[in-house]
Amino acid sequence: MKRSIPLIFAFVVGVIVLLSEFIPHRPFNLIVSTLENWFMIISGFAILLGQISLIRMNSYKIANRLPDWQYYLAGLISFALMLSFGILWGMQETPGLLGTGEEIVNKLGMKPFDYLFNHAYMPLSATLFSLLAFFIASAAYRAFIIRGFESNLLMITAVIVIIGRTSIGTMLTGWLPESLQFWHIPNLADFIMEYPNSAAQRAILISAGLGIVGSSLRIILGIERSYLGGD
Amino acid sequence: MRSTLVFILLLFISCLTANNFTAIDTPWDDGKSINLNWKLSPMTKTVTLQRQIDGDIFETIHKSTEFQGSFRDNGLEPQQEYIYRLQADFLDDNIVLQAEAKTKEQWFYLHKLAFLILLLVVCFAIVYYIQKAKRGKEYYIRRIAGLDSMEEAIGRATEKGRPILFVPGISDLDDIQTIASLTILSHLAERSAEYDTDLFVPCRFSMVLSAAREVVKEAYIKAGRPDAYKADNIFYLTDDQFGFVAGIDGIMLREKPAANFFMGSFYAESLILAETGFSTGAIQTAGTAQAHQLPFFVVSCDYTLIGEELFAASAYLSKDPQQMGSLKGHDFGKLLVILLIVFGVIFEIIGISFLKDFLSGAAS
Amino acid sequence: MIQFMNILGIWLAAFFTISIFSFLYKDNPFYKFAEQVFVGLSAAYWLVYIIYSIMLPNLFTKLIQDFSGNAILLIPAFLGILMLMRLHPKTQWLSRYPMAIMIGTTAGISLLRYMKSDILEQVSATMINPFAASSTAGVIGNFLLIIGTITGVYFFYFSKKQEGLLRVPSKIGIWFLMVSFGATFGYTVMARISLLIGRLEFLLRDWLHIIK
Amino acid sequence: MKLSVVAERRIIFTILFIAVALPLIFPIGWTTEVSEYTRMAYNLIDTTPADKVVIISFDYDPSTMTELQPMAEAMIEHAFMKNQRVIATALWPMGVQMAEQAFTTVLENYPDKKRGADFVNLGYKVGGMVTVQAMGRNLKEVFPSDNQNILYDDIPMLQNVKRLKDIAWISSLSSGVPGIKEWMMVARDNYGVPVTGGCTAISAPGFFPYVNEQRQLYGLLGGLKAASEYESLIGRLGTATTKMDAQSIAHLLILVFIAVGNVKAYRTRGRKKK
Repeated sequence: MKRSIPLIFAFVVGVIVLLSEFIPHRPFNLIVSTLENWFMIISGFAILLGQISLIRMNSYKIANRLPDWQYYLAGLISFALMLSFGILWGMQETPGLLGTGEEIVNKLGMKPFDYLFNHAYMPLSATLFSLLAFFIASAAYRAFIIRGFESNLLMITAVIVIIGRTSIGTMLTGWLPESLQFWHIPNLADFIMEYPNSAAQRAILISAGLGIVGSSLRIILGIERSYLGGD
Repeated sequence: MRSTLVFILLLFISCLTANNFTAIDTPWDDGKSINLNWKLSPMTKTVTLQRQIDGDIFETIHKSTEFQGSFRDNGLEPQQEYIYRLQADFLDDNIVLQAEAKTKEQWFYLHKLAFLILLLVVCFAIVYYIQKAKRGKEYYIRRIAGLDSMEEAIGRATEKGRPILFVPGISDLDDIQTIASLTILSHLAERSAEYDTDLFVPCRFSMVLSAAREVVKEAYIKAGRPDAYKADNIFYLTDDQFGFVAGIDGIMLREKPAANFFMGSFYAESLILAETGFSTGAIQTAGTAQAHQLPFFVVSCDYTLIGEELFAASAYLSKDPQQMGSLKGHDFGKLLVILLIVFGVIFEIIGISFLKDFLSGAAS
Repeated sequence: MIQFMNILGIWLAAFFTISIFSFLYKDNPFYKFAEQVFVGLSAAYWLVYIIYSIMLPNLFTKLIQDFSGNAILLIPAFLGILMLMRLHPKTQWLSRYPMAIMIGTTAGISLLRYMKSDILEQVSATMINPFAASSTAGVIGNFLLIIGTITGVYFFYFSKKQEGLLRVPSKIGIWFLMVSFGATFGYTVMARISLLIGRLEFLLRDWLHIIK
Repeated sequence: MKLSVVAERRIIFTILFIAVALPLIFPIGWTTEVSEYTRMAYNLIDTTPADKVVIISFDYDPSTMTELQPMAEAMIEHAFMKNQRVIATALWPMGVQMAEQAFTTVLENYPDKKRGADFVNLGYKVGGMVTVQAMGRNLKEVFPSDNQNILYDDIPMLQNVKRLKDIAWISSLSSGVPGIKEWMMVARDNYGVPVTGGCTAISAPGFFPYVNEQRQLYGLLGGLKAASEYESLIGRLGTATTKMDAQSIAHLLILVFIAVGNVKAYRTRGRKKK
């Protein structure tokens, strides 16, 4: 029971989606659009799930004074702050429980939620990703070493593209005559991107696509059921 | 005889010059559009198409300056009569023509035929091979380079008395890569139980956590070492992507595992993990079908399972008939794809584009 | 007041930016603090957005305005609540019903879309007449495209021993993959540097006013 | 001189930091060439007639706005130049804010463009591909109202827009999943609406196969360079152009790192042989 009914659900839903792709006649369209609408609502709840487990995890760490609990407290406070700002006064043009909070907007210049977003969330998220610039530099430094044929291929294309995607490439080989334009580095980089790169990406897409088709099919047919988790 | 011919000719000419306006239900669709075609005298200046709303009220839906053309009126209701009016201004005159049609829903989108055929062929192949595998047919899977490292990595960890780290990606159980990753974990856990080496598995989602514990526990039992199984070595970190990565970084710096395995779905964090792992001197094996992240793993890990190799590895290690059969089915699909491309290219070169048109018919 | 809050905001942003950068030297309390604040803020941000852009307009507002007309929406709402049952180990199995519906829908749609966009369309896009290009480079490129795609797909062919002659296409396939990885790497350098530029621009312009 | 791995990394990090900062303070003014794919996207927008309704989808968040925001601003400005009407949507929650910021910036130069008549922000919807599919059937179902809570039917520019087919082109500015791929798979492959867009440089190579003869994607803007190319095409002096100098220097520096790394590896190997 605990497993067979969900499997039937997945099967029925999957088959309806498949059929409706090819059948223009009612009621398939209607069923699928209803299904899609439901999907949106259920995933709304599913996202809630992550937030709840985050709160639980943090409170557990704080309550038991696990190492670094102070930081988790800070996390929890920022969560509560942002959430209550959002619920009380809404964001941007959307009003919240207490209306649009014009008084506060007059003082802050924007809603408190947007204030936190612009001055805390945004810089944090952008900076976290920008750390990768440094990691990529150090990875290039230590990994792009002349070794075997295959790794050299990788390194040479990387170098061509790195040069070709900037103004330096334009300057470096801009003097080449019309007949040798192919070897102009930005052109060469575009050529690599357009042909060999596309070919390899296409091969990955096709084979991984087949893998996904296969596993989706197994899920619909109920052969693959590990997503239901252990008992 | 001759008079008949003259008659046909006259009819033909009159057809050419007569003003003609038709409305026909679009074939093979969901009954929400009607095709309007008109052919007027070449003297036409402007053409206005209108649809009846009620009685004498008409709504303009399209304007054109061409004397011959067609227009598809979309967004209609199925199984309804629609009345259309065409107003044409000539140089010195104007006319109004009327046409009507009923929208009909059909039972098949004809332009998707190629799509359907390919879909059925591939799906049947997969199901066929799965069935065959279940009945005991054994399929060969070629050696996958990245897997050889596994023994080496475990051996080295045992030698140094340091643990192994396994990260099952950052997606939930609904991602097929996570499932493939857990199959690989099962194999790894069995070996590490045999060698009596600690195995750490940090998880990002609660469902992945429970599944991973299950898998590892079973593997330890299978290896005959249920006593060595430590549930706490498989733990939940946090749902947040960067929080999760920072947590793993911490483990790598503190515990200094001798071997790191990153298998599953990875995003921007791939490079952070691999670079931090390198700085601790671990042997690193990665595997993902996430094409964007592959270069970073290839560059900074010792071994990488590329794209579908991850799925193949999971079938290879588990010898599970449904996975083996499915993989054989995918291979059939690849062969089909290669053949289609070869034939398609040959046809294109000799100037026959039937195959390509048929396949891409779904796009129009 | 507005002016003060604005300056305060910029200092706040600068503090967080530098805290995160400090991780490059080594893990430290500032980084840990900033990171946890980030985790908290982003979770709250998502939650607030879900409330305002899905839960309210697509579910609750509809139910409040016209309950009987939208009563069918109670089904997904109920399934959504079942989803939350996952939080407790004892009731976890209840979440399988909504999970199954979601995964069934996703599987159906992915099957169709991947089959079409990543297989059918890619195959027909590779069916080109290589000689039709306007330049020699184009002809060479077209050949590379066809050969690369075929050998690349062949590289992923698992159920056959790749020995002798059969090894050749697979070898060529991996070369194409390597070229592609190199190209992607090179391209990514650009992406990551862009982000860094964005942050430095903020520090130098908005915070320190060194540049205009 | 022998440095530890950690010390070596810190040196690399510091140099990179300085190398990116310097050109920002002292701009150089190098120029770039417009690539084929950028021009393709430009042409699609440029040849669409006035008064058509178009969608720009903001499928990114602040972390990638350095690259994608200039594209968004340039595309909105281009559409406004051509008197097209712009619908902003978002498959990422933070995209809504990005859209508002982009409109605010562009409106400074186009003060007569009115919300509701020339542009509208329909806000964020969860669900990715499934949601786009639903938009293909009925936009109003998915977006009962815009982000200011004005009902769909009360928005003048949406009067004749019922589903995706009524849209002249769609541009997805995308930094991951869901994003341009979902739009392409559904809006283009299923409903036949031309889809173009921009993405971060990291994901661009993965999308190039879709810029094919079938025009699954109508061109593609990949990263900051393409953004600066687009800016130069519409004659806008935007932020992307000024940042390209720093980009070029950083690339040069990474090449130097690779060279130094190789010299070092060569020496170590030589020492081992001895």
